[in-house]
Amino acid sequence: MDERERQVLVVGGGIGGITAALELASCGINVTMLEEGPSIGGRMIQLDKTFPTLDCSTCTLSPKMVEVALQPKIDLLSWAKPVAVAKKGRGFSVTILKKSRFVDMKKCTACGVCSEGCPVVMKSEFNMGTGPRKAVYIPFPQAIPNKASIDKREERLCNAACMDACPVGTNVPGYLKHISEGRFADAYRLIRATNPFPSVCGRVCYAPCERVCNRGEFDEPLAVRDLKRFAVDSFDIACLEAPKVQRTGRKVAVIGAGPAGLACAHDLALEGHDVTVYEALPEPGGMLRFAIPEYRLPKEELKKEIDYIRKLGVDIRCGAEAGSAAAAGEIRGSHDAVFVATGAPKGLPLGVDGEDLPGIVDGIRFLRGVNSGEHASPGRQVAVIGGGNTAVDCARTAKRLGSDSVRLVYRRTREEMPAAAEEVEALLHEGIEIDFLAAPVRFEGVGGKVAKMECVRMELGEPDESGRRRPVPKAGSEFTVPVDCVITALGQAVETSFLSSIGVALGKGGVIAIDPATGATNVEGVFAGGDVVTGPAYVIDAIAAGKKAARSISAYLRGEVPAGEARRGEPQKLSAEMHSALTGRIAHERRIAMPEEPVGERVGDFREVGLGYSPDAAMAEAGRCLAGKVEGCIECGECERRCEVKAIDYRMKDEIVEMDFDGIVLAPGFDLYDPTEKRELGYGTLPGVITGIEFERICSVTGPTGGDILLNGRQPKRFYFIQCVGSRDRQSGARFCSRVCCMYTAKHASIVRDRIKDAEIYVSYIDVRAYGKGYEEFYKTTQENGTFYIRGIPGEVVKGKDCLVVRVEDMLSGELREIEADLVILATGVRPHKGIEDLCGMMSLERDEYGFIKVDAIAPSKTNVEGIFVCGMGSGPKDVPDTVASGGEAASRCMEYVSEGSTS
Amino acid sequence: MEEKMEKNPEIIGFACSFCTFKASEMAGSLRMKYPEGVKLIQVPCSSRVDPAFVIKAIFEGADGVFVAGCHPGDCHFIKGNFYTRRKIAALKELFAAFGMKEKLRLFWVSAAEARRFVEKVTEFYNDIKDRKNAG
Amino acid sequence: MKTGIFICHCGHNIKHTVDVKRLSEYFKQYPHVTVSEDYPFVCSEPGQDMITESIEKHGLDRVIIASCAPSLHGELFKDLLRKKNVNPFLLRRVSIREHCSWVGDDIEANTEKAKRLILSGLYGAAHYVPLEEKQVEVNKSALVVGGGVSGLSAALFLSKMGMDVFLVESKAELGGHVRELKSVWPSRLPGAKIVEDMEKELKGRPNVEIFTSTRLVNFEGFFGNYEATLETPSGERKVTIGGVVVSIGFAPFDPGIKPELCYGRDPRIVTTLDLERAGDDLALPEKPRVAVLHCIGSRDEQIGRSYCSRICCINALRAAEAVKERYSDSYVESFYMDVRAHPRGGEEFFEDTQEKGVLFTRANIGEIVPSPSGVLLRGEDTLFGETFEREFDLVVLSAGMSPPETSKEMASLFKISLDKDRFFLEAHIKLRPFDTAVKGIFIAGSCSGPKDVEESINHGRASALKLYGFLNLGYAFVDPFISIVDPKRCSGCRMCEQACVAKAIKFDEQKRVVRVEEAACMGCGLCNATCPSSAISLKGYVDSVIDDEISALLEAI
Amino acid sequence: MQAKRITNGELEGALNKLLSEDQYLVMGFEKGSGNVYHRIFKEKLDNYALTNPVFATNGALYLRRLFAKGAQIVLMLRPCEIRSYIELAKLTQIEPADIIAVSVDCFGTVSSKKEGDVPGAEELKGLAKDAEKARWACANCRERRGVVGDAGIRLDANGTYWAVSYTDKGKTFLSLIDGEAEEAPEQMEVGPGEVRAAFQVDMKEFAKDFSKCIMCMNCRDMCPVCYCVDCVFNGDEYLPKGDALFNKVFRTGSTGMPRGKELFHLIRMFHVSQTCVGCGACEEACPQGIPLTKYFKGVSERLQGMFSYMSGRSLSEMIPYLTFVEDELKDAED
Repeated sequence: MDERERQVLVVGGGIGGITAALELASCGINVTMLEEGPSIGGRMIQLDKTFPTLDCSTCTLSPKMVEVALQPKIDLLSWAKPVAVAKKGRGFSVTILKKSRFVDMKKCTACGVCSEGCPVVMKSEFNMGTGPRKAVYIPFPQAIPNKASIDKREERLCNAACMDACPVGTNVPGYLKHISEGRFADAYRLIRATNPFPSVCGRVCYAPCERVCNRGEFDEPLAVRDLKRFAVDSFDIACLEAPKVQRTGRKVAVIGAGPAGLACAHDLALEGHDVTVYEALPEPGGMLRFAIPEYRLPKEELKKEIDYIRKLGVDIRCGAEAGSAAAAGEIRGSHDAVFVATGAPKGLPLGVDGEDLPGIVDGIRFLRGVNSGEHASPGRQVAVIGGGNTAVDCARTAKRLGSDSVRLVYRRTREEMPAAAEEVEALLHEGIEIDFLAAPVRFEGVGGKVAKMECVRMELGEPDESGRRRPVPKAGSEFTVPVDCVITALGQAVETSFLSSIGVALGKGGVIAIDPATGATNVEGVFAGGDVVTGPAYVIDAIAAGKKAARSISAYLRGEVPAGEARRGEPQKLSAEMHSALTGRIAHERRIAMPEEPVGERVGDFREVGLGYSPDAAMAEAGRCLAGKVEGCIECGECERRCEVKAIDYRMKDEIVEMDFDGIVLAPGFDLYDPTEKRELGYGTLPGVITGIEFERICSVTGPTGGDILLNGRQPKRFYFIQCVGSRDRQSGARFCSRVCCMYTAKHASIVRDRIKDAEIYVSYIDVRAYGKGYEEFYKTTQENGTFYIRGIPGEVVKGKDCLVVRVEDMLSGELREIEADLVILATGVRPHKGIEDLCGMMSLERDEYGFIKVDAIAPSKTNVEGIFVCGMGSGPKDVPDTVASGGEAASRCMEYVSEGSTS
Repeated sequence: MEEKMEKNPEIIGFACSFCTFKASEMAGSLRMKYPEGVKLIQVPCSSRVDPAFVIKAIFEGADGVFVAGCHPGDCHFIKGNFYTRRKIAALKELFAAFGMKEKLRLFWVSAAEARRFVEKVTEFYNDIKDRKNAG
Repeated sequence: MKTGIFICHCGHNIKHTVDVKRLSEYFKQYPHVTVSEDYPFVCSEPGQDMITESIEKHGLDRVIIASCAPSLHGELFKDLLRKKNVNPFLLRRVSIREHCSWVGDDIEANTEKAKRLILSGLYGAAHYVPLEEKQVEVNKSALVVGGGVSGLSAALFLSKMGMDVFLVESKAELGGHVRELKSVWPSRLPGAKIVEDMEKELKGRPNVEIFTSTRLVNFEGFFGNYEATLETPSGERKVTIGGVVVSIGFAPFDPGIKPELCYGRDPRIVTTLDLERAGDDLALPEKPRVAVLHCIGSRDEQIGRSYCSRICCINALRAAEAVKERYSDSYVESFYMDVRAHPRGGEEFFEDTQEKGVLFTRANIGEIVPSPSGVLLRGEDTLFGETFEREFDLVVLSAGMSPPETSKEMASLFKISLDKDRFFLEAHIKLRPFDTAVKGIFIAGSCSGPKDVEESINHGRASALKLYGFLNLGYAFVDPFISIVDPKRCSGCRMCEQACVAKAIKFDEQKRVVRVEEAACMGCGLCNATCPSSAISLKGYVDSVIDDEISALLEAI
Repeated sequence: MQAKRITNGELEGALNKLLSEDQYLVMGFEKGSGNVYHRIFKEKLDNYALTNPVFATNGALYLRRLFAKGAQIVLMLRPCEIRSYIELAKLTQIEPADIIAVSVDCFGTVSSKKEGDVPGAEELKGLAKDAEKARWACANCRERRGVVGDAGIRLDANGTYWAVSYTDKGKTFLSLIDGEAEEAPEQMEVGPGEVRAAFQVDMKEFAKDFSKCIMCMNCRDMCPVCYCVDCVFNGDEYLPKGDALFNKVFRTGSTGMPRGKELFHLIRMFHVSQTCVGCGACEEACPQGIPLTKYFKGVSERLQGMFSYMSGRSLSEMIPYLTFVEDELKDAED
């Protein structure tokens, strides 16, 4: 024999293929093993126990699988199958499709974090659909290769622009997927993973996601915010346990307990730092607490979120004087790092005459008063100046405090109003008028109190630096409005002068100058974010700034240079092709609106306006999400975000390789008969009627119940096994005997007896074919252990009272019996593996009448093609010992073939 | 020994790798039950059992010791268990001289005889237990 | 010393009745225990990683794995240590599944027992020393015992792989029982053709030596270097081989053992084989009444044969078919318990046979009474619960398989085990069906339990492939568990030398101490137990290991 | 069996004749001042004593590790000493090729520890039967006849000494003595030992008897058949391990002390069970007066009886633990 290395292809990683590959490798042959799925092990690894010794299948097979992985002569390719085979000399040239795993096998540590986070729940093939798995998954703990893979069946239908639009990168498609499938708590946890204020954002977020939602291009964008609120409402945050984290012992001070400060504190606490938050006001929450009115954000909701932050160990000190130069210096001195998030608490003046008259109040001050419990009506005729959210809040609050008339005065048009559209809508709904293109120019008082407001009409001129058209007063258009209260809400300013004591550089308008990528100020260890940096902005921006600073501070405390996170991509619109592809596919569905309190009722008090979705409505609305409509991975990126070793790669592509082999061993395995067509047995229609392999998974410790035999959470007591389902049966097209069902049924019966001592067990049979070594004895023992064997196959299985009723003619006694059972297990027969047709097609292999690969009469691994051998169930039913023997035989024939090839 | 024993008997068994230990493994995989007081020490062949081990086990608190191997003639090491038989028989005689014959047993269990293994050890255990309870 | 203890849950199997958490915590308090962990499946890849990482991180020099029986996963865990450059013999396996969680139900009691078992592993392993795995040369030649189909296929394969093959057959002719079969299932080829083809091919090969009418009378040596003594018609012959395939087949069940069958006393009562042999010589009436009896000598507790012979249902069907084909007007009735038509195409054959008019009656035959007019069968129809009495012109017995007559003799020659039915016992019924407890000796075909022709061929080849896999490199590793002498302690009393079965101990007259021939030592430890001062000890099982294991099991340490 | 009558002085003459040749040595007894001692004579006998009524040590002890070639040694010792020599020869601790072992009829001995005069010749004859005076070992001796070894010196009922040969070497010895070989008389002064009931104690008695043991191991050191160059009890395996003991106390509660003493004696008892000749040298060496012979002799006789073995009876008998019969000891199996 020459020294040329010989190469054999083994197709299929079940026990037959494993045996053949190991034998060949031990004889010095290089083996390439292809496994269509994520792991080798085949059907045998799905079994709980193997007859007749009842040893655990995992225990016996797992070492062999590991041996395959360790054997240097075996190259194992998972997710791979041959797609074309051509004869090449004595050997073969094989084209192999290596399906992409989307996980870098070299990096993956099989830690399982990705699966924990994945929002896509699918049926586990390993558990025969009796249990779930995620779209990114390891099929079972002993899988070889033990690496995750992503079940990505098609490209996502939209660009998930929502995630790119969200300042904190909320996994919108992910939580919508959870909601649409009823996993509300999972949805909440997913939201919470990137956002410490889900209940706030579920109510008052300006929802940039909805603005870019690609569904909006067809009908209406998803109600992302309201769905978030739904998820929050369906979860009791009090149940949330603080995760145990390693304490670092580093101290961080946060100045300001607004959303930015608290978000930063939250994230820092999760990193194990000791965080103290200094807040000047008597309660934490900043603008969330004192500016946003109760009817939009109930204080109780906010409190729950802040309580959780406290639960994480954050020390929030309210009423603390942090905003002075002295305090700033002291805080800086006693902490390892400081985050400044003092917000923009100062209202801006109007700059017109009479502004100081009593009865004219600053909006922020007004709201703070109301939120602090001052519920006196501000006046009968109230004018609110401004067009932002604060102005709208002031107006709606004034209305609720009993003012006869409330009007909003805004110098631009509705188009330009910075307030959220739905807020303006609600405002108008509640009977508040808006004077557009108007601005006060002077206030007059009567009796020392404001009584009149003189306004001027405006028109829009050239755009200003903000891009909006600058309002220009129209000469001679002055008019007077009688008022007894004016609330000004023109914007807010920051108060940062106290920071000069520690040398923090300020920018235009007194805002703190920072490195926009990291939030670092010019002073080492001092970071800033939120309104105090940007000027007045949205809650979610403040939260994002707080989170960014927390990352930077953590890096800083670890002694690293804080690196800015790469900005997420800009929200992408659908391409023209995507759009047209979806047009036919997506049915027009309107957005399901969240119910609200009727206007008449709600304006009387501060009850919350939005009522929240019902679960059905939420599921229906979430179901509209385009991303969630694909099967398998929705590319939400959660795994990518979680994976510490960066093993996830969505951009991986399938590979096609061509390799030469001297011989081929096929071990394609088998499928099981689907008994759905046997209507009389009730499979698929009657709960409690399952197949043997499903039962196998239910019994298995690696199965969905961890090995407890449970049916809807209860332990069944009466078991009825029916043999020869789809075997020895012309009707189902299989005259053959499947050779394994008699014994696996006996095995199931003995497993049941072992686990449920008082179980009643019946087995229906035609002949008990216990032909192998030790089988007859096993069958005998099973009978002796109290399994009743009834000769005769039941005519039907019907639903009885709280149970199933099996109607069977006992051929031994001749009587027709009706036997009650909790679980009916069908011992389904063997069928050729579904891929066998393609395989035979590409290799020109003949098949027998049932579709198994046709083999030589005395050399049972020889096919009609020289050099291609088959083992295991590929050529017909076999039990494990026979499959192992046939694996050895096929290997020996192949060995002989390739040896002859090298001598000639 | 004379020490007070409130606990269940402690039985130490020396089992040869090729027969008795295999049978005990099989007994385990067949989920046969036997008292937890029975604990095995695996030796390659019963002939490895130095009578000193048995004496030591008794003095360290074992209530009973058994030596078990392949059936005579079936020894994986050809003749090992014939020697075992001589030595352990002599040791039993020694035990008998000291009035504690019941503390030592010798039996043969082949790799296939899981049931026999369980029967033998259970019987031994129960016997020791009865004697203890009888005082 | 730095010991790592790894306790496996084995999923449900151990965790269910042993408090593994408590154990892993408990062992943390031991001074030289550096790591003590429990894990769902220690044998899985992450479980293995945990071990290798611990070795790396803590520099472990003892690894104790408390899991399934040591016979499982042996090499796997050793390899882990090897990979981390830790001597694999510093590994200790503790069986807390087969010997603890599976044999007791009480969690407290089991946990205590598991604790003691692990403790004994811990204290025993403390005395372990690194052992060396030595390489020995092996002969790339094989002995095949038995010239039936499995032996023939094994010999052919090995010879084609370039190995020297010695094929020994006790009969004068190769081919075994298959030669006599007229049509072999499922190929329907004459058995003689199958074996003659193989025989012809084999005889044409230069590296094969065939010994017929030859007995194996002695067998000694060790893996890779065995010596077999053959008693050939031309005298005794010794051959040196690396390994053996034992394929001595089966003995047909002799129905004479059951006198009530009247076999041998009445020519109208025959076996299926008799029927084949008789061919056209059967003197049967025009429309013969033929009974075929299944399960003769199988599934029969009364004669201590509880096993199913696997092949006889098909044989019975073939007999029925043969009669039906020859006498189309015959009345053929088959009496069975279960029709086990499991082989390839068997079920279809069963159906076809029924369609051809063969009657199948599920029955217990009570009595066979030959009378001049016919053979009377009395029995009970177990389907209808009725007794019947029918007369037949011919009764065909489908006899099962008995273990080969020489199985006991061969087992003791090769030192391999027999199962309870006196067939050879395989190392693992499912995953190692060809291996025996003795390295280099493989079993194939019906000698390890009834098999049909196709399966026997499968077995022969697969078994031969295994052997080839062991020998093809020309070298192999020897077990390091052999005896070693401490010459300082040795008194030179030569007791060990006298007792040693393998004759592996030699006396040095000069130094007056003994030494061990390593290649010959079998590692039984008899010498160790014989030496009063333990000057000779068995590596891996030295006194201190076992002494401390005893103490630890009794918690007297 | 060939025998020769020995007349007074003839034996000494014969031995002296031997000693006149350079390579010959005789090991026997010497009458010393007030006592009788072992002595190896070269050239000629001096103060030679055929028997020694006082037992201090077993003479075979001195012969251990005697492998010399060339020197021919005649052992003129007690039957128990000759039996020990035979066991040691089996264990290759003595090279027997150049040794002629002659066992001399023994009438029993008194303990060297016992105060008082050495018994005189007449007193001596009944000594073994006098349980008061004789050592326990002698009173219960299995074989006091000079019937072991290559030759024996026997005393017949008439008071005549006979030299009897049992082997070829014995014949050589016999040839030294003048006179014609004849059949030895049937009746001898010393008869076969009595058959006694099998030794039986219980653990209580054992514990009590051995409670005095101080583990000096003198018994082992003076035992003729305890031949190991390095005893297992010299290693640390049976030494106290305080740390382990305390570890155990903390884990499992109060504990008794390890039972090293009993272990030592029982294991040694098994080690010598087939080779012990019951000479009682151990008991002689024991400073605590423990009745060791009762145990060692008792146990070994029981255990030897199982295999119809008797230590030192014949050089050709194999030590039972080193051989087997396939079909035996059916009762041993439970």
